[in-house]
Amino acid sequence: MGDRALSGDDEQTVEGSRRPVVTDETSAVAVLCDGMTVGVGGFINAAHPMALVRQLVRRRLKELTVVGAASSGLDVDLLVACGCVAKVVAPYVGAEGLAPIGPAFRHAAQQGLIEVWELDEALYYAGLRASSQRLPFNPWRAGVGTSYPCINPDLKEFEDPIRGERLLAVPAIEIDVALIHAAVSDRYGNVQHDGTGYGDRAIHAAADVTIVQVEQLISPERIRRNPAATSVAGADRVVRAPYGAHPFGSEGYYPPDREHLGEYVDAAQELLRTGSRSRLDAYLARYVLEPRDHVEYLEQVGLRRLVELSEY
Amino acid sequence: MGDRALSGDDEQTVEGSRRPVVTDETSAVAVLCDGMTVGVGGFINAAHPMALVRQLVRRRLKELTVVGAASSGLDVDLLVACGCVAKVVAPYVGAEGLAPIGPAFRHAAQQGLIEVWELDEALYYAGLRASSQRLPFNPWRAGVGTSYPCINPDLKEFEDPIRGERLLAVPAIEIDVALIHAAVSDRYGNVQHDGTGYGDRAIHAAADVTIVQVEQLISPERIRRNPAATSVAGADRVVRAPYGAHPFGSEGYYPPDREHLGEYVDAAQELLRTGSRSRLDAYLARYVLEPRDHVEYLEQVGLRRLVELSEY
Amino acid sequence: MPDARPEGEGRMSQTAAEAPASPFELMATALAHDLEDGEWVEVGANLPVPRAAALLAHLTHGPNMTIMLAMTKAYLRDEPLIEEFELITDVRAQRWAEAYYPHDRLLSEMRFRRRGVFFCGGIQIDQFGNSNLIGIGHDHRRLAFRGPGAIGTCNATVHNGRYHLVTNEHSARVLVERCDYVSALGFGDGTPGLREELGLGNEGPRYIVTPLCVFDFHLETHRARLRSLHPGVELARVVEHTGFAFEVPDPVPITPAPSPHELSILRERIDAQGRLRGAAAG
Amino acid sequence: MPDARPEGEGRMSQTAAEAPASPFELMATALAHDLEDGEWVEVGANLPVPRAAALLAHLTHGPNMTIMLAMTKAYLRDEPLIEEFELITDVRAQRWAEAYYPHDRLLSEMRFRRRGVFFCGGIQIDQFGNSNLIGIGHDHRRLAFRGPGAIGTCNATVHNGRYHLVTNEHSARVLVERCDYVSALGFGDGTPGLREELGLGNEGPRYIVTPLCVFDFHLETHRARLRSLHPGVELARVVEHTGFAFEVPDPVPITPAPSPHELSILRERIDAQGRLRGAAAG
Repeated sequence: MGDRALSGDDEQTVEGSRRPVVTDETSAVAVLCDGMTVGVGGFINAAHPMALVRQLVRRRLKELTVVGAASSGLDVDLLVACGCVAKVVAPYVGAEGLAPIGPAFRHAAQQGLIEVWELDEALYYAGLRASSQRLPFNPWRAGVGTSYPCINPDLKEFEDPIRGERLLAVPAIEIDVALIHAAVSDRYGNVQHDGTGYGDRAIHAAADVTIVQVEQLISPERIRRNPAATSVAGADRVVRAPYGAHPFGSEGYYPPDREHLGEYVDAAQELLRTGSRSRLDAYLARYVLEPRDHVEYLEQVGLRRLVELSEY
Repeated sequence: MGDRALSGDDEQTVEGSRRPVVTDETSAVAVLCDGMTVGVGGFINAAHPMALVRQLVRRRLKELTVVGAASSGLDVDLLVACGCVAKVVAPYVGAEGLAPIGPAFRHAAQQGLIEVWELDEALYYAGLRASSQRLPFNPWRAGVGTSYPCINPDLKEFEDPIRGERLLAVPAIEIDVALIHAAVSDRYGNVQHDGTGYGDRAIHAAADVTIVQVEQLISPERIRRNPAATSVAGADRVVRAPYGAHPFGSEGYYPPDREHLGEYVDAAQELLRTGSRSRLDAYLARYVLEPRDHVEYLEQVGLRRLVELSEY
Repeated sequence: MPDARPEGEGRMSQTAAEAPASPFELMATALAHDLEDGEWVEVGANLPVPRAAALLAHLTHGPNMTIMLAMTKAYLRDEPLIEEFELITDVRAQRWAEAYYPHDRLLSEMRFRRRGVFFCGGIQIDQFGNSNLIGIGHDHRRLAFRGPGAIGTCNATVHNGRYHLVTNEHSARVLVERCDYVSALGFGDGTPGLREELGLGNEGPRYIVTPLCVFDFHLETHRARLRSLHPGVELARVVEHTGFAFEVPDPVPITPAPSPHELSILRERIDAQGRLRGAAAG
Repeated sequence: MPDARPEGEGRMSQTAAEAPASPFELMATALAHDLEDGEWVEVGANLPVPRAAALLAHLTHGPNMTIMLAMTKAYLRDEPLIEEFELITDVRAQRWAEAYYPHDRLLSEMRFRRRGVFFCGGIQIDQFGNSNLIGIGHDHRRLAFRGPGAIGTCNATVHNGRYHLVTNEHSARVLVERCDYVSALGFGDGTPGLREELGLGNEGPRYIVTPLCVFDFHLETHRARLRSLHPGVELARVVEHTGFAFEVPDPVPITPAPSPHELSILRERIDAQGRLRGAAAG
C-alpha cells in the first residue's frame, strides 16, 4: 500500500463495483475456529441467530468462549449441551418461565465442565464498551462489596484516580466474531432491527467481525428511507435466514415457539436430573446435526408449525 | 413517603392525570441560577436551542459553566460575548467557514476573561459518559503524551489496573441543566430529533434537568408511531419554539441563516480586532435584549427572511 | 401465541371480586403504596408481584410514573385491560411504547435511576438485606445449586433511588442468616456506613416483602426486623419459617389490605388471569 | 441556501479541463492514491483537499469504502455530481445516508477505526509530526493566538489505522521545529518506540502533504524528510518556506500528477465549484 502514491500506475482508475456481503450460513461461519470468542446476540427468548448457531454446532467447533446476550437464552444452553463451549460470559442463561436457568448450562456449571465468567449485566456492558473503545477496562461502581470480585478474579477493585473512590475495573470483553439476528439488511450489510435491538449494537461494536442473519434482504433504497434505524452499519457477512431465530421469536415476524422450546427444555432437564443424554442427543440429532442447512431444519420443524406462529 | 404503606388512607386511589411539561421559554429557564453548569446541544451551525439561550441572556445570568456541544457554535460565543460565562467546556467553538474560531470566545480566552476546560471531543464524551454513569471518571487512551494533561490539569494520567497501561482519567462532566433543540415532542416530554441528533442524547444523559425546545408539538399517538426515534424520553420541560434554532439550522425545517450569522460574526470580530463592543452591543440589543420573547425576536428577524430559508 | 386464558376470565364473577386479598395481592399492594408519582419503575415479565405493584401504583396515584415495559417506556392508564406477558421479550408489550431503550443504553445511563425504584429477589436473602442469585455451595466453581446469576440486580440495587427485597417463598431456606454469596449488596455484615463508604447511590434495601409479612431494617444495626404481619398471619408461623432471629414490635402492625377500589383494579385490569390469586409457598 | 456556483460551471470548458493540476488537486490526488478500497474515511465539509481525496478514491478504486459524510454513512458512486457542502451540518448531505451516527456513538466506537484513515491539520506541524491546534504562545491561559482546539484530531490520530498531516499553507510559520503545544501526538520528541509504549493504535503520521511537496518520516529518527516535490516546484522554495531542516533524497521524486481520468472526475464530479483550483499559500 505504501508505494502506490509514487508508482503512478493506472490500476486505481479501474472502477470496480460494490461487493455484496451476502452469503449462506455455511460460508459465513467458516471464519470461526476452535478456541475463538464468539458473541451471540438476542435476549432470553428472542432474536438469537440460530441458523448460524446451529451451523456452528454442525462444524463441531470446540473450546469456544461464548459471550452471550446480557440475558442469554437457550441458544447458549444449546452450545453448552453440544460440547462446543469452554467458557461462558453472561449475566444470565435461561428462558424465564420456560426454564428459570438453562438446564444444560446449569449441569455443566455445577459439574465444573465449563468456566463461567460471572458478572452483572451492567458489568457486562462495561466490558463490551471497553472493547469497543479499545481500552483495557471500563470502571463501574456496582459490584464493589459483593462476591463478584471473588468469584471472578478478573474483576479488580481499584481506587479511582480522580476522587479516590473504590470501583471495579471490568476488563475488556473482546469478541472475535459476533453473530446477530436482525429483521432486514441490504446486500451491503446495512442492517436494521425491528424492536429495540437489545444489546446487539454493543456486541457488534465489541467485535472484530460481525455476521448478521436476517429475516429479509431488502433494497438499499428501502434502508435509506430511514437511516436512523440502521443498527449495524456494515456487517461483514449477511445471511438470509427466514425464521432464522426459531425456536425463539423475531420481532415483527413471529413469537417464540413455546412448544419447541419445551421439547428442548425437557430433553436438557433429563441431562440435569439424571445425567442421561439420550433425549438431548435425540433432539440434537433431529434438529441440529442431521439437517444439512437452515431450510432442512425448517422442514424438520414443519411448515404448518411455522405458519401458526403469529405475534398477535 | 415512608409511612404511607401503613397509613391505609385512600389518597393514593385518587386517579389524577398526566401532567403536561409544556411551558414557555421564560418559565423554563427560571430553574437556572448564577454559577450553574449548563449544557447546550446542537453542532456548529445547527440545532442550538437559541430561544432558550437568548432567554438565559435576558436573565443576565452570571458565572455559568457552559458545556457546549462537542463542536460548539456561535451560541457559546454569544453567551461569552454577553458576559454570562466563567468557564467553557468544549473541544471547539466556531462556525467552520463562517468563522473558524468564535471571535468573542477567542477574545475572552486570549484575554484570560474565561477559563477554557481544554479537551478533545472523545475526551468530552468520556466526561459526559462518566456523569451519566455516575462515575467519578471515564478512562480514555488518546490524549496521553499530548499537552492536554498540562493545559487541563483536571485530566489525570494514571496506570490502568488491568494491564498497567498509561491512560487519561477524564473527570465526570456533570451538568445541572441541559438545553436542547429538537424537531418534535409530545406534551409529556417524549422528544424526537430529525437527523442524527448529534451529541444531544449524551448531554441529556449527563444532566440533572433537561429542557427541550421544539419546532412542533405533536400528539402522543404520532410519537408512538416510531418509538425508536424518541431521543429524549421524558424531558423535564418542553418549550414550543418554531424557528427556535435561528440563526442556526434545524434539521427538517430550515438551514442556517448565513446572512444573519455574518452580521453577528462581523460584530464579534470588531471586538476581537479593536476591543470595541459597539457593533456587538448593537447586535445584542436588537436581537437579544430588546425582544421580550422568542416571537419578538422572530419579528426582528422578519417573516420574509424566515420564509426564505429553505433546506433544498 | 394463543391466549391461554379461559373465556370470560377477564370478567370477574361477583364471588371472586369479593374474595379477600391473597398473599400475593397483599404483597403487590404493600409495594404499590410505597411507590410515588413521577418515579421510574421497571415492570418485569415473569415477576407477577412487582409487575402488579408497579401497575397498581400507576393506575391509582402514578399518572406521571415512567413505566418500563419490555425495555420500552409505556403509558398504560388508558388501557382498560393490561395484558399479562410471561416473557420480557414479548413484542406485544411494545404496542404502548413511547420510547425504545437499546439495552446497552439502559445499562449505561444511571443518572435517571435516582428516580428509580427496584424490586430485587434472591435464592437467599439474609438478615442484613444481602441477596444471593449466584448459587448455593462453598466452591463457586462447583456449586451445589447454580442460581440464575445476578442478571441486573447487582447494579439496579446500587443506582435506583431505593429498592425492596421481594420473595415469593417465605422459608428458612430463602431467609437465611448469611448468604453463601452476595450478588446484590444490602448492608453487608451490618458495619455502619458501609454503603456510603462504597459510594452506593441509595440507603440500601427498605423492606423485605414476603407472602407472610413485611420486614424493614433497624437504622443502626441494619438487621431485619418485623414491620407488619399480613392479615391473618400468626407471628409464630413467621418465626418458624425464617432462618434468622428478628426484632418484633409490640403491638405488631397489620399490613394494610388493598381497598375495594385497588382490589378491583388488580383483579379486573392488571391480573385478570389471576396469577396473584394462586397459592404462595411458605 | 442559494447555490453560489455560476451557471454552467459544472460543465468544464475544454481549456479548464486541460489545465494542469493545481497544487490542491495534486495534494488530493496524492492522498487519494494512498487510500485503499474497504477503508473508512470521514469527508469533512470545510476541508476541500481531504474531501476531494476521499471522494476521488471512492469514485476510482474504492467502491467498498465507508464514506462518512455529515455524520452519516453514504455511498456516492452513483451520483453524477457530488454537491459541495460548506458546513458539516448541511442536512442536504444526508440524502445519501445509509446509516446515521449519533456523534457520541461515533466517538465511543473505536474498534472500527482500525480500517480508518484520517487527515489531520494544524496551525503548527513540527518535524516530528506533532500537530498543534491549541494555540500559539507560552502561557496557555493567555495565548497570543487561540487556535480552534483539537476538535477530534487528538483522538482520531490515535485510533484510525493510519493518518496523514495536511496543510494548505506551506510556510515556516506552520512547519516548525517544535510545536508550542501538541494536540495530536506524532512522534513526540522522536524517542524510538514512543507510540508503541503509549499503546497508540497506529504507526504515527505517514505523510505531511503540503501545496509544494510530500514529506514522510525517517523510520528511525522519526524526523520529516522530503518524499517528493510536486511537479514544477523547486527544492529551494521548499527549503525556504519550511521551519525545520529535512533530509532530501537524490534524485528527488516528483509527486505523480492525476491522470486525465482522475482530473476529469475531480473537476466534473467532485469539485465542480473549483475550490481546489484556487491559489495555495506558501
